[in-house]
Amino acid sequence: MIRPIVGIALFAAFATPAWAQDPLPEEEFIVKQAIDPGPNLFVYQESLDGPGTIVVFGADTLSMKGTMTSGAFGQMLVEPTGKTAFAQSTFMKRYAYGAMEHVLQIYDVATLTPKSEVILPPKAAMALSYVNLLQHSADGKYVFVQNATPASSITIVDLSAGTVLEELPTPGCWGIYPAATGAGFMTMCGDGSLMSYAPKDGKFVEVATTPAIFDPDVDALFTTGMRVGGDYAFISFKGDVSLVSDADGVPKSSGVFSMVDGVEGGWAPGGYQMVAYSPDLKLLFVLMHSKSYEGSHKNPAEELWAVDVATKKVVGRTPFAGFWSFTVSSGAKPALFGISLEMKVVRFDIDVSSGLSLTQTGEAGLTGYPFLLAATP
Amino acid sequence: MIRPIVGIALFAAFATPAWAQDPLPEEEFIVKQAIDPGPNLFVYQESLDGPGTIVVFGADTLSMKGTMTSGAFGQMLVEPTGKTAFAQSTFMKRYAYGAMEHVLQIYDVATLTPKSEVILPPKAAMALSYVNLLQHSADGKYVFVQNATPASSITIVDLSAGTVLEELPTPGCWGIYPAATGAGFMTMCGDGSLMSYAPKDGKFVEVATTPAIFDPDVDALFTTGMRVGGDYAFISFKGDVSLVSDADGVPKSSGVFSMVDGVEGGWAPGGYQMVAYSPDLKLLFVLMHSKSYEGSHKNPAEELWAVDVATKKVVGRTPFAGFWSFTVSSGAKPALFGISLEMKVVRFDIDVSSGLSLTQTGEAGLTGYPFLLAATP
Amino acid sequence: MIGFLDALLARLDRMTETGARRVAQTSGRRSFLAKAGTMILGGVFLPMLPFDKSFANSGGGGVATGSDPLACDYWRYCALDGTLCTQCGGAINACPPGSQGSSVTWVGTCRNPDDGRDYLVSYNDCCGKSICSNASFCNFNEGERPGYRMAVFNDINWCMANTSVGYHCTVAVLVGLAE
Amino acid sequence: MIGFLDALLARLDRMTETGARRVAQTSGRRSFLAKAGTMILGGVFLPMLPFDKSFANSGGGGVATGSDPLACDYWRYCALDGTLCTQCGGAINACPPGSQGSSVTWVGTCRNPDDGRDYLVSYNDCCGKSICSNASFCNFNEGERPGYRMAVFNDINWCMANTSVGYHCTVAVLVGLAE
Repeated sequence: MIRPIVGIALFAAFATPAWAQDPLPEEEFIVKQAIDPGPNLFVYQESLDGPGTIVVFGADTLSMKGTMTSGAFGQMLVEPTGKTAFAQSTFMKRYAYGAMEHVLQIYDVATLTPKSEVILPPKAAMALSYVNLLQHSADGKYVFVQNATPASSITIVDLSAGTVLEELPTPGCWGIYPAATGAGFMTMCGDGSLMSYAPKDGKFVEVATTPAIFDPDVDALFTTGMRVGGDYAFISFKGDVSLVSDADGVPKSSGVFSMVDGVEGGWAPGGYQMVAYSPDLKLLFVLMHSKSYEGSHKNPAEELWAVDVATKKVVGRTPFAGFWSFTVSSGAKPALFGISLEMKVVRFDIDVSSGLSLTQTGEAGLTGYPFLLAATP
Repeated sequence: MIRPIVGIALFAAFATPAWAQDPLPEEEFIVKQAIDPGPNLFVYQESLDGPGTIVVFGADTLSMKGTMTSGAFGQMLVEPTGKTAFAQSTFMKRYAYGAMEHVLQIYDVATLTPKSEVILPPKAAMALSYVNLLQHSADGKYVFVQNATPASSITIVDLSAGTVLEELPTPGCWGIYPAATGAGFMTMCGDGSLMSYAPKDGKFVEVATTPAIFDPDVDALFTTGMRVGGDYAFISFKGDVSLVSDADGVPKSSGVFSMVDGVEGGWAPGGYQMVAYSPDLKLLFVLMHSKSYEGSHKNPAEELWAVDVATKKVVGRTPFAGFWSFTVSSGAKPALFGISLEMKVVRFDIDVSSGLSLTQTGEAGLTGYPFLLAATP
Repeated sequence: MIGFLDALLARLDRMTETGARRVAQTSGRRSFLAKAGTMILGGVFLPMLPFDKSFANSGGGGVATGSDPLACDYWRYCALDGTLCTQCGGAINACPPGSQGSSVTWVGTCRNPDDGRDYLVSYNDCCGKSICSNASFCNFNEGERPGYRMAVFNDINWCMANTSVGYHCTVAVLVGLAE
Repeated sequence: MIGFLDALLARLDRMTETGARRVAQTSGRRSFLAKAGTMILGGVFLPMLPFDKSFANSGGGGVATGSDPLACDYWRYCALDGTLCTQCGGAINACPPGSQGSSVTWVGTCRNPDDGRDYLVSYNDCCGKSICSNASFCNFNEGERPGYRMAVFNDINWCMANTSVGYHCTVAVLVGLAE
């Protein structure tokens, strides 16, 4: 907190107030110490050549609470309680050239302040922001960073030590899917398998590998995966929902069903963060577009579909044009937040009493390349 | 130059061409070694938190030739032949925080490559880009950098040594106006005077100071000055043209006249790079807006006025809405380039056969905060 | 406007034992500003920054006489050049959490349309974060002057004297009456 | 599209003495891609980057079948994700002066509407300068797949293996027929 020019402020008392009302009082210049309490929405605004930013909005109104600054080509991770946030990004000495560092910044959300940072091996994937490229273990001990040189590996950061534990080779695989408990994770591989890893004697080792659960040549899976109870739900380019159980660290398929069989119009999933699961509503939501074609898998949505994973049925569809990423908050009355082509984040109330309908209840402007968002209590 | 995948390229010869025409030939992947010859237009696209860029356009068509990358809060300088460019800007270790460097980058324009850089005292003015905040001496030996801490000083870079010669205190003064020959320069001071400096025994020393040639409390001068023969022409907020001779390093007023006396409509100059002089046309051009008021001095133009400095007369006016910066190229048929509100740079042919008229002959899109431009042969 | 500068100088006078203005009058404004330049490291002055597309979109120009601190034309913003902290998680007198308040600032004099009084406004930059591009970029220049009058120059990053010089946004703090 | 991936693998086969595809079939694609990951450091593959406002403004989606290398929908850009070097002082196969060519790339297979043939296209990033935001940002995804198929993944900066990793723009170099 800084008190400016006391001299001037005092002088105001001597001013000549021959007015009907008293003059406005002098003010103090302060720095707000912490954000207002309440649930938050985090949007990562990626930059391709300067600082990317994590923007924090109040989840109820989308009023802005502040930002946390990262570097370029970044990924964001928000810990489930919403108290700590992470960004992994690239810093160059001359912004576009010169000595390069890959850095994991660790922020205190309440004060929007970087608490510490970990210098990473200079191998992190300088990718678009995706949910499963920066993750942490369920026990909170490790942060996992997806690398690409372009050979694939995962940097494992020991959070309590604040250092890099190791770089784990994961050739041909992509994405990090933490186990529900403990320190393990899965990754998705180009031969259609999933492999799991867990720590043993201070190093991460391979635990198990599924047989091929999908064929990337026939119908690829998106790498954004959602935990649905004891399973991960993955969505395929052509509209399947593929469930993978990772109980005990041993991944295995627990079923596949189609969202689009028997549906007219050539509907298919598409976008970036294009799937979300609400444990409260027990529904999986997916961004869908019609007249799909080879290469349309990142097209923005035309509709949002609600899927009951238990009954394997699409139980609701609603217009949702122009959105490429979205998420759903937790709680008794979850809200839905989407990022649209119009460079806005929009808040919706969700009504699933009869099918699916959305009511817009807020919006805020975005900047940069916003692909990733997270809602916290 | 990089030759990609020769294996694949050779394989193409085995393809099955049962076609009417031959397939397109394989290509080589190259890096273009140099820009095409011809006159150029340089626009500095300032950034407030990442890399700023010098964009180089062909002056004839405004087709883009390439860019040179600098840092944040930058200034641009292009040496008169157009062969060397400079940028002074700010680099921070974490882009928005952390260790900070002020750097002068020196570029070879033909290859759009940074040739060298000079680390400056961390005092450079992190200002909007203005012509007279980064200048070099007429003899090409020194580059001058305007500092603000906020106390004002000028860093003098010895180009042949590639080092900082000294930091010259210039309290209360602003802007760098090189002498027509030699290594000296003037600066404009808040008491209405101009002070001149020149090197003596290896250090820059004060040479002379004018009496007050303007009263900033009554009618301030813009700090963008244009050389008109042996004079500098400065424009005042209220529409005066103030001429200052700097012959022999001793600045003195060589006359003041008004552009707006007797003109209806409350016209006044305004913008950023809001004045240009064409030695070929012997005309001074100024961005003008009507209904001026206190604080309108950065408003974009409504008209461009042409002033004959010799006769002290406005000899032409033409619509020029939305432009806040512009310049005029040299040569027998000078062209005029303006930066507009619409984030475009626009090229015009100039016709002064009867008053002043402009014909648009090209345009290109801009990004960032573009306030500064320079045309070279 | 002349009144504004006089008022500014009068107020700055009170801040120095020797009377900066008398110094300024006897030895020239440069000396005054040199003195001010030192002085402000602990105090007044302010931050200013360029406009951009959001300014460009506004069409440029105009006068700040409004009553909404979330809007560019709020009366206190009569000489503000930058993004609004009120839209970035801060407040009219408060930097957003996690940013640094600028240690040097510029002052403007703006008329409150509600009471007709002229107030002295300190425009402090908030520093150490990337620019808050989610907010409106606003630009008004009442009383603004070039860098030879540094105390009233707004085309510069007033985070210049902070440990982190990144520019984030700008507040407009009332510091008293200008009369 | 399946044909595309087969064609890609077939071509990559020819690039290795041992036959990468046979390895891939016997020991899994991961091994294949690990091999490819090493291989590409001297050769193929490519660069890809996200879309932004210029993409946003385009409305998203569509197919690249045009004939103008200065336009997003030029046929060779069927799997390009980035800014066009053709608009930045480069050419369809040339980085702009002063940039570095990426040492790793990705390939796409695009149909030339003039001769009906499918061509293999190497999308090289140009590196070491800030992004060429003056150019159009284009995004087509024919044959694009997630990062577990790194050879055809375009949501990543393919300047990754260069000495300067700044992303500037992307070229689309014809490297042969895809049939």
